[in-house]
Amino acid sequence: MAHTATQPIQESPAQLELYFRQMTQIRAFETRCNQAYRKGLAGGYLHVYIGMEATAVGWLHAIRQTYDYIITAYRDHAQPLILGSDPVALMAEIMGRSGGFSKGKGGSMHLYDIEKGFFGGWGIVGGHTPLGAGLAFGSKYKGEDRVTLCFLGDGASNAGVFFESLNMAALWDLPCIFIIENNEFAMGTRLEYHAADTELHKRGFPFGIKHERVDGMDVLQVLSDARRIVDYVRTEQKPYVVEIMNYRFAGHGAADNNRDLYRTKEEEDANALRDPLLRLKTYLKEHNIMNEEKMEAIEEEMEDWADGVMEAAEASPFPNPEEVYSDVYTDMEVEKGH
Amino acid sequence: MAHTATQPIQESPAQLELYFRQMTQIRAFETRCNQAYRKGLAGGYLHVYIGMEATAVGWLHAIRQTYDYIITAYRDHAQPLILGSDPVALMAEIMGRSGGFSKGKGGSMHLYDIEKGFFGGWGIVGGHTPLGAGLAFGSKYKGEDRVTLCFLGDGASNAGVFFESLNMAALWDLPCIFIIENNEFAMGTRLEYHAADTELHKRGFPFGIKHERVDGMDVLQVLSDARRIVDYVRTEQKPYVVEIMNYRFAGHGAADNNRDLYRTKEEEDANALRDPLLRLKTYLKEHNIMNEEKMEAIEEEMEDWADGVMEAAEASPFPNPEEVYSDVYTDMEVEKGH
Amino acid sequence: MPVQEMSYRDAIRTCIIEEMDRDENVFMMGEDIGRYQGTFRVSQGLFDKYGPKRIIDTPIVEPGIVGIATGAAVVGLRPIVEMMTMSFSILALDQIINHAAKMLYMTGGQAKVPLVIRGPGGAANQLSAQHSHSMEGWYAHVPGLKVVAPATAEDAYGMLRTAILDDNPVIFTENPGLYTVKGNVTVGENVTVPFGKAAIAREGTDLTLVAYSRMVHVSLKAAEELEKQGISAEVVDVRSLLPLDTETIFNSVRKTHRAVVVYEDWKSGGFGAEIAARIGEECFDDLDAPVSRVGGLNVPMPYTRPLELLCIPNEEDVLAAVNKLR
Amino acid sequence: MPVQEMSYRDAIRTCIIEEMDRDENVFMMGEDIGRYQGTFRVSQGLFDKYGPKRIIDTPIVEPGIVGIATGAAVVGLRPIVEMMTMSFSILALDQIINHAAKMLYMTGGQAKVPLVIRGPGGAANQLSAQHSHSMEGWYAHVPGLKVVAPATAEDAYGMLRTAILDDNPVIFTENPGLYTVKGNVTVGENVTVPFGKAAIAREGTDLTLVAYSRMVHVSLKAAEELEKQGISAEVVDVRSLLPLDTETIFNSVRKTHRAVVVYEDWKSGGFGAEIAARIGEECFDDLDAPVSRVGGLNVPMPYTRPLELLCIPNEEDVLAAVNKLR
Ligand SMILES: Cc1ncc(C[n+]2csc(CCOP(=O)(O)OP(=O)(O)O)c2C)c(N)n1
Ligand SMILES: Cc1ncc(C[n+]2csc(CCOP(=O)(O)OP(=O)(O)O)c2C)c(N)n1
Ligand SMILES: [Mg+2]
Ligand SMILES: [Mg+2]
Repeated sequence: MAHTATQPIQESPAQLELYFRQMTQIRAFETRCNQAYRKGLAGGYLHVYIGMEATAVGWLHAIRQTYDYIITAYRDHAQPLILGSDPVALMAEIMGRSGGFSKGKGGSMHLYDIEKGFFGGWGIVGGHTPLGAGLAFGSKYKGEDRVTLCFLGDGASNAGVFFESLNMAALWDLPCIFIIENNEFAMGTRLEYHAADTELHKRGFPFGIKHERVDGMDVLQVLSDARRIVDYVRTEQKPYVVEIMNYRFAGHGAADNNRDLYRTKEEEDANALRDPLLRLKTYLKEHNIMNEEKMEAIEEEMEDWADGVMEAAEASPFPNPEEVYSDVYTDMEVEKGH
Repeated sequence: MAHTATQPIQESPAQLELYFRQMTQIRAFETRCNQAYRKGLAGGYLHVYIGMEATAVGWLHAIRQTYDYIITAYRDHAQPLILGSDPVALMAEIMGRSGGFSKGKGGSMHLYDIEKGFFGGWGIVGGHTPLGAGLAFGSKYKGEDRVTLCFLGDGASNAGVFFESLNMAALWDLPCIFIIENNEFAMGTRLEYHAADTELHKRGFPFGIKHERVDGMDVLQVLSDARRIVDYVRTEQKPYVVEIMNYRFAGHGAADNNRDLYRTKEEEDANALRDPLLRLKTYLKEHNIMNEEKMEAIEEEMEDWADGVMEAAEASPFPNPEEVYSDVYTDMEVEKGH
Repeated sequence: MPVQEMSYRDAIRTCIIEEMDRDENVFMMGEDIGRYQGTFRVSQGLFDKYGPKRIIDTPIVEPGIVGIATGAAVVGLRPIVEMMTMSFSILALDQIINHAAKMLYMTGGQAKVPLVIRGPGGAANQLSAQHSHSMEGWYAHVPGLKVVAPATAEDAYGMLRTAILDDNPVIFTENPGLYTVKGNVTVGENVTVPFGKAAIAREGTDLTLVAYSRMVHVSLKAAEELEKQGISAEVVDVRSLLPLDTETIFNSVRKTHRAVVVYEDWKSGGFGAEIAARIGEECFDDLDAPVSRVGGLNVPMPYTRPLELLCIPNEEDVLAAVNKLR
Repeated sequence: MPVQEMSYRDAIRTCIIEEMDRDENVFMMGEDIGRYQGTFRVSQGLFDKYGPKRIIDTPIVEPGIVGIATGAAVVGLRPIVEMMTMSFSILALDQIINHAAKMLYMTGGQAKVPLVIRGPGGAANQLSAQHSHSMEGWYAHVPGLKVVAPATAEDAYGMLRTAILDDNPVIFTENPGLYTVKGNVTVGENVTVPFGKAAIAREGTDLTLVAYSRMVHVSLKAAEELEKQGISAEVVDVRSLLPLDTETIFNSVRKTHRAVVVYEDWKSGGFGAEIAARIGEECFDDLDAPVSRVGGLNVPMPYTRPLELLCIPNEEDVLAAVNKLR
């Protein structure tokens, strides 16, 4: 399944520490999100990235951050964290507070940090994929050499509009990488019940788009694959379809407490061994880059950090009632009242 | 491009004559349709099948007519003619008369003869493809061994819903043959401007559906391929994607008088040599099955026949005004008036 | 016939089970309805009972699902398509409107489409802008569809049977806030609630509140409050938007001389406008005050609870509208 | 500034050319708009002038096209998407409503979408049920969109510029029957017609006909006929459905005390209902007769010309409605 790295990986200890810190940070943040949900501090649909951290960390370190564009679905907390978006503003958004990136109007599924090139955060499964192609269209039209990363789920990879986007991306040579995060489930529906052929990267084939399946659990492997592909796409200005194999450790969303309906405890335990954090830790230890104590210290630091983020976000007030009417148009009031 | 026939073709002279008669009949009928349009006897959008006759004739002789199901887009005159639908009722429909299959409410784009298993006749490009999968779903659910032929255009093969249909057809093993009629144009847009990879049969690949490109100009080759594929689909109860190469001799629709905007006279002349009727005639002559005189006689017969159809259709009155309100519901009146 | 107390959700499920038992051609398809038992648990237990042939988990492709169901319906099956939420039916509008709804007409009566599309419609709880649509007004605009929005468990039970037995495509919308509402449901194979008949949810003499789906309950609460103020409000539960029982509405207004139409959808251009326009046209001489409307705020649904609550009409909003009438 | 006589179609094309010349970020995409010069020839000559980078022939994938245009708009381009007909925009509703229209709100103001979606809307000539939709009423229901439907070449020219300069998604609908209608268009880079301002297409004192797009012309013809009968009809050309200039409409009704709303869309649930409901609400004391509506028949559009003509409102239908008012 995993593509073999074409070059030996040469990450500096500082870089390796950064990846570890970010993956730990994401996990701590996501754990707090689930807690916030259970406490009633967050509502609606909320989807965490636990188990999938290596995917976003690897890919986002392969691009020119804040220059290149990123778009994803509703499972969208990790990317802006890695980009360095204000974590308090992210958590405040998830809690529906005025200090959030969208003043609390978007919520967990709709995070955006446009200045940093993060375009959300979308709730219609597959619906954001043409937007991703459109971002790439925009940068190409303007003669820039940006690359767009468009993440989508295995479930989303069946959506008609995704295929329409692939065709146009290929037809017009759009520098867009469609990254299908195959975490083996679309909500409670297992891969083989929703996709006739479970090798989802093949969706690139009918359009002559380069496509491959890669591993998403080993951040160093992810990085290596991502760099190679990003280079190709930036240079050739052509699209790419990547299927990256990871696993959703948590339920589909914070409200999904019925994982036993669609998978066994044994399956979960087996996959727990693939944990990207575990894997990176083993690597760091084995290569004497970081010892257990240092790692534990970082983990603790991140726990504290996440607690601080929670607290700061909770301190942000709910938006004023008048906010309900703002941002419908750039230049026009909407009619008020019931 | 053309798939080589797996067996020598052994058609009886009577069968061969039938194919010739039907192809000639279609051409005569379609020529009258274009005339009817120019005379103002037909309106709206009207799309003829001239140049593509071998495709429908070949495929429809490979199935169990009136048992198997057929659905297509708006270029839909040929199939019901081959099935033996009342030609006057077809022409009357095209002329908007009460004697039409839909009492004049459907028109050229929306012909149906449900009793004979012909399900139209649809105007939204690609929109009928899940209906095709649904017909196959229906017969399979009921334990029947019907096969569904779902024709669509090269342009339609980009539509998202087509890919959604393919996935489900494969997921649920629906006995549906998706026949992409690649006539090289979607209205005024040439194949290579609308499809990133012009081998459209590849659309079956990501779903593990058998797929191939076949020739659509030699009716005997079409028959041979169609029989093989229909057999497979009926036996295996699985979908299939066929790309059949033909050419639209006429404009996109009767209103399209600007073929020079998208193709040259030279290209048209070159393709005229591929004319399926010409090809069949040559075959019939070379194999001493029919001589020139007989063929001319049949052609003349069909011209007369078509004139008769035109005349009889024209004699059918327009529907009564009250008809505007019928058939909105099976069991309920609609509110009347402006 | 037995009367059972059950929730709106259970009423729907009970009816589905009875109809699936009665007719083999009835089946259900939708996202996560089978092994996952349905997002809102309407289909709980059905997969175990009927298996994957009749309870079909689909990919997340609303256009394709509706199209396949439509094709299957034309050849004699009677599909019930669950939309995980009606909001997602936006993706399937072409299939619903251009294919399912128009087929009978375009075929001149040759092909009927006995198809039910059902699911939760309207805002739930902080599901944000893309998941909180009220779609029923759009569907009620489309000739060839029937559109119903029952407010009680009894009506949900009886109208779903009517829907499944209907030979035309039916949009059956269930506000997510109603699933736990209980009612005394008369259960039985012949129990149906007809389309095109509004119900008087509460009798009154001074004004008429016209509502459907969850807004019936909001209106009933407002009516209770009004009663305390000495105002007797009649509440008309529209139940069926297409066909629409204007007579019941008009008769009520002719009696009370005042009308407020209450709906959750965006106020401007929602189906309440149609109801209000009709009352204005047909009851002109009977009206002592303008026909007033209470609708959702004209903004995309915000995520944060305080703003979301502002958007969805509540009793206070109805009372405010009533007060303005005087 | 020069005044030129030109058709509605030419007015649109002229404005596109001027805006594409002025701003490199303006470009057009759509089906058959380039090499084929556009099905309705609005884009005639543009491919030769601007080439394939800025006049983009697309596959027949309305959802994908709108999505790509929306993504491009967010990063600073100003796409004009031509829908071959607005009927096909049904397929793109999810992209238009859930993505383009809501983006500003969902991002809390971070991302704007300067996108124009334009094309022929409404019935043409025997295009049958799937190709004859009036979509503008649905769009006018959606917060975040602006929706305009100019009736004259002048307005088409000036409102299209306003649309292209607008930082919000705009639905610009052109009835196919209007393309050959001529007008005297004042041409110039600064010539705009603002949104949210209705026009008095004809002054009158006895009743108000409220219409938009091609129905303005139908109403004007009806008004001429009424004049012969001694009735002075005022015709309000709504022009912009969202924002809606209710003041101009109300002022006219307050003057004439009678209103008929005329629209081509299916009568039930069409945008005319919203206009009628508003007049009923706000002009209650001014009305001498119920607000009446003339809309399209509530049936899928039939192919055959005699039936099709029955469906589309004409002068006679307007006159009949006016006569009923008395
Ligand atoms: C069009 C649409 N249909 C249904 C849903 C409900 N829904 C939300 S997430 C989801 C599963 C998506 O799975 P996948 O694409 O694999 O992403 P993952 O959650 O695994 O990251 C579903 C069915 C939706 N949001 N949009
Ligand atoms: C959704 C949709 N978009 C656009 C159109 C307009 N249109 C009708 S036919 C056509 C070209 C289709 O080409 P193809 O699928 O190759 O079929 P062919 O006409 O060649 O048989 C277009 C663009 C339509 N009918 N439906
Ligand atoms: Mg998944
Ligand atoms: Mg073609």
